[in-house]
Amino acid sequence: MRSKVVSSFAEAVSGIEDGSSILVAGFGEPGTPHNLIGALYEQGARDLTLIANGAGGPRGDGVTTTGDLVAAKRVRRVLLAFTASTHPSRQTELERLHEAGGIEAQITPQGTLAERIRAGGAGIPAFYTPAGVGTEVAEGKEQRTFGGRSYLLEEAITAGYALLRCWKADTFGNLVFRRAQRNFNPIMATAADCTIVEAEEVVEAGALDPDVIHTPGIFVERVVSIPQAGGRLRVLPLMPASASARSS
Amino acid sequence: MRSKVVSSFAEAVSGIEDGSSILVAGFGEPGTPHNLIGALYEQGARDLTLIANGAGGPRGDGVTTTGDLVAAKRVRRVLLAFTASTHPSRQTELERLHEAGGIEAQITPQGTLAERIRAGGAGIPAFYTPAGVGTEVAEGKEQRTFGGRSYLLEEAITAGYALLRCWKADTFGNLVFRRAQRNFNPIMATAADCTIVEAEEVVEAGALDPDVIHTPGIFVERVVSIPQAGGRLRVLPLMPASASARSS
Amino acid sequence: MSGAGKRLTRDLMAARVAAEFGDGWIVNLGVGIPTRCSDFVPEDRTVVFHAENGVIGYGRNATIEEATPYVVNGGAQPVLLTPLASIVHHADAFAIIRRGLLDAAVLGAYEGAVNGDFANWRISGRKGGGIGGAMDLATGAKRVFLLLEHTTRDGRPRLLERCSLPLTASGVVTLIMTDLGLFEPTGDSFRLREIAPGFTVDEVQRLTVAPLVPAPDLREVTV
Amino acid sequence: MSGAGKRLTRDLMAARVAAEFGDGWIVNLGVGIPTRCSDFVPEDRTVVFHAENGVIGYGRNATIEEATPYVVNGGAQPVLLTPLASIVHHADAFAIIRRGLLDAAVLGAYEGAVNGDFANWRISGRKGGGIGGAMDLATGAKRVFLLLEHTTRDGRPRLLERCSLPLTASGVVTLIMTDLGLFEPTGDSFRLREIAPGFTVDEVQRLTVAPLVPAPDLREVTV
Repeated sequence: MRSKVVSSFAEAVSGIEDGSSILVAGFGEPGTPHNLIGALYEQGARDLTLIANGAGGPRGDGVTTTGDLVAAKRVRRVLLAFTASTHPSRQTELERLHEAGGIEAQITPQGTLAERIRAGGAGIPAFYTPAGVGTEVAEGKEQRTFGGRSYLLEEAITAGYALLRCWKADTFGNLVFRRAQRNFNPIMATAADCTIVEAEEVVEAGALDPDVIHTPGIFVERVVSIPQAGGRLRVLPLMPASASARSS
Repeated sequence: MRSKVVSSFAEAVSGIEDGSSILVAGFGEPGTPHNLIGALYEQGARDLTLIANGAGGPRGDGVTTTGDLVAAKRVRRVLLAFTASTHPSRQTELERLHEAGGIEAQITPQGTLAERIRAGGAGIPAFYTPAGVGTEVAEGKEQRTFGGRSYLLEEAITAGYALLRCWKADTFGNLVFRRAQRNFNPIMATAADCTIVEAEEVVEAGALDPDVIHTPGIFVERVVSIPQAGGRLRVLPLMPASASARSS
Repeated sequence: MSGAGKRLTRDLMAARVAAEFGDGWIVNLGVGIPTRCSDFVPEDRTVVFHAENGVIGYGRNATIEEATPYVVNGGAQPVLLTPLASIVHHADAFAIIRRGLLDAAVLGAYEGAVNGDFANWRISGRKGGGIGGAMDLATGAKRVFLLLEHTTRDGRPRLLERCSLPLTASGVVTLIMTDLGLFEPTGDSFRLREIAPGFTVDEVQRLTVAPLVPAPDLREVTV
Repeated sequence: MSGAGKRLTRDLMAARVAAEFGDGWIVNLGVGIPTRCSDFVPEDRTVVFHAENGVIGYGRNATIEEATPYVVNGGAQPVLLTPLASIVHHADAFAIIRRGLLDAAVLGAYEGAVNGDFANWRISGRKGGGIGGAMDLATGAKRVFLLLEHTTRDGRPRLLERCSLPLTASGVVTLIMTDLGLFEPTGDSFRLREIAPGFTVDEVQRLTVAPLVPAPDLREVTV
């Protein structure tokens, strides 16, 4: 069987064509494949569709985000739970492009987004969910009653590629995530034709306990070791202005 | 917070009323809550609805199965992927009762059963699946086309109780399954109002790594330690008549 | 704008909401002020905090020294885990929400109305927005608490007869905490349960575009 | 019934089907004879066996000494894990099936027909049955192989023009292995690719209720 391990981020994202749809994992910093996003930025593919929780603005610290891809006008369409910053006073490049008509931006409730991706990875073409009933999100969607309650019909999402980040991967592509790293990663792995993973550590097949593997290797096409490929290992999350953080 | 750990199997199944619907986990022997099934048999509740993969016949080795509950006419209705033995020459008590009209037996594809339980535990009232299109299973069900392919509408399953077996539980009800024990256990945990677990070992909350927990404790109401309650710990699966087994 | 009153701090607002949590509750905290609530759980209670990213059983916010790249809350900020913690993926995190397991969701908002409607995902004149998990939480949680400043930066009231912005959900809000007090939407008015020290009911009413009905046992906000 | 021929053993049937698996294939083995296939994977290939209970990457059947209460295949019989193994729950195991990741499903059957229909869940005159995972597998797998004895115990053929029993799925079968040979349903006939040693095409045709077309390169079954 061919090895799934590739030696560079460039090799990991090779072949991603113009016009591709790409699932990008991560929620805040944990589980975000910054090194693969950076390699995709270098690789040059255009006219992309990005499906993710949000598209962060450029960070300005050398870490490339999907916001950088948007700002470079490489993205034709986004499907996100956040198309605007959570701080309304700060406007992102995505918002400016969206308002100017330079990008198609679709917004969806986060749980619906997650379940649509899970459905795509589970061969379920469509399902009903209560989120969004009675709101703008319901416009144009089939509404149906089960047990006296209203639900919206939502369709599955699949994509050509998924970019993931994990804690440990084995050479067969079995993946383990650490803590909040997990988020969208396991479901996105199932919904893409080609799932590409940056791993903080790559071990031999058989080294991971089968009971602790979160994503079976059968869902994974390419694995790259962050340290061996010379990538950025730690990206710290943003600190809050909260009581305990201040008190330290 | 009240402890979830109870000291006997009888206490674990106390309060299960006549007429209850019960999800029973297990696929073959692994993950089957034999001790809880035995306690339910002793407890006396009647007119039950059982939802499970199958209802094994009485084993005759002192281990109580759902087949014993059926044979004792304590079950009004079953929803299973197997209502008959996989060996057509052997007829189970369930089959005899079913043919005599003494029990209502509904059969469903196993993947549809699993997904309906998962949907019940996920607040999804209904979904579409391809399994069973063009067969007797499709009769009376809504059929719909997505992307040129036909699917059936299937509705969620929830139940009053779930009986589970796990490898390790903590006092908060976080559960870890070992290997093939997992099967229906994690999804049934999510779909019941009251989830009851027999555990091969009970440890303090905090002793299990959060990353290896398969079922969060928020889904679990009662935990009983098999060794502390004097239950049967090991039930070996059936051996096949296959090459390697014979060769030993 | 007001007399002797001093608006409540964000920490005080968060602490007052946290005092509502019952022992054993499962609670989701939204982006912004709500995520502070996990720092203020009364010591006699165990609260299981749930985040959209699948982190279940987290506790207080981490200090800079304690922060890791691995454990964050629904606001993507570093927190600590408790001994009850477990992790699920994003779809399962929302399965928990839709299943109805959350005793409460505490959400930030731009507007809340007497009929229990609220709006927290798109501001006026913008094209995009940030729905995040709010619509799922609003329809799934047993109780929806809003935690917001009583007025906008330029002084416009956020507690209204009817929401003017696109709704997040209808008729679901059970409690609203602002920097002026604690309010319950009752259908045609807000019941004022607690008021910020130094403020009068009239002062708060002037900053609220809906009838305010002081509770018989109205008292000052305390934690 | 026949001349010089001796029907193939179950192990030989399983081994011949296993020889069809390509390197890196993901394969599900049904209850009965199919579960024997994991004992006969050619040494130059890695096959990832998937079971309905969520065990992925299992290998050969366990001996009595090796058997544990924890690792079983889709027939609920003890097997060993390979270094590729991982475990998922039942719903995710079927998600993998519906997603189309299986290169092949090998299923037992009561009947198979020239149009690719097959029946394997209810026998004649019975009320209940055993669907198990067969309907999901039949619609999800890229290839559906049947593995069955050519005739019933009382000698009635199982390879037919049309199925008489309730269907498991329509038009999905790509290959049928029996104790008399290897067959491909072609729509209006079975192409006989390989035949059990000692049997003639006429002998097999007499035990088959549909036209049999010998392949130009028809040969004896070998493993």
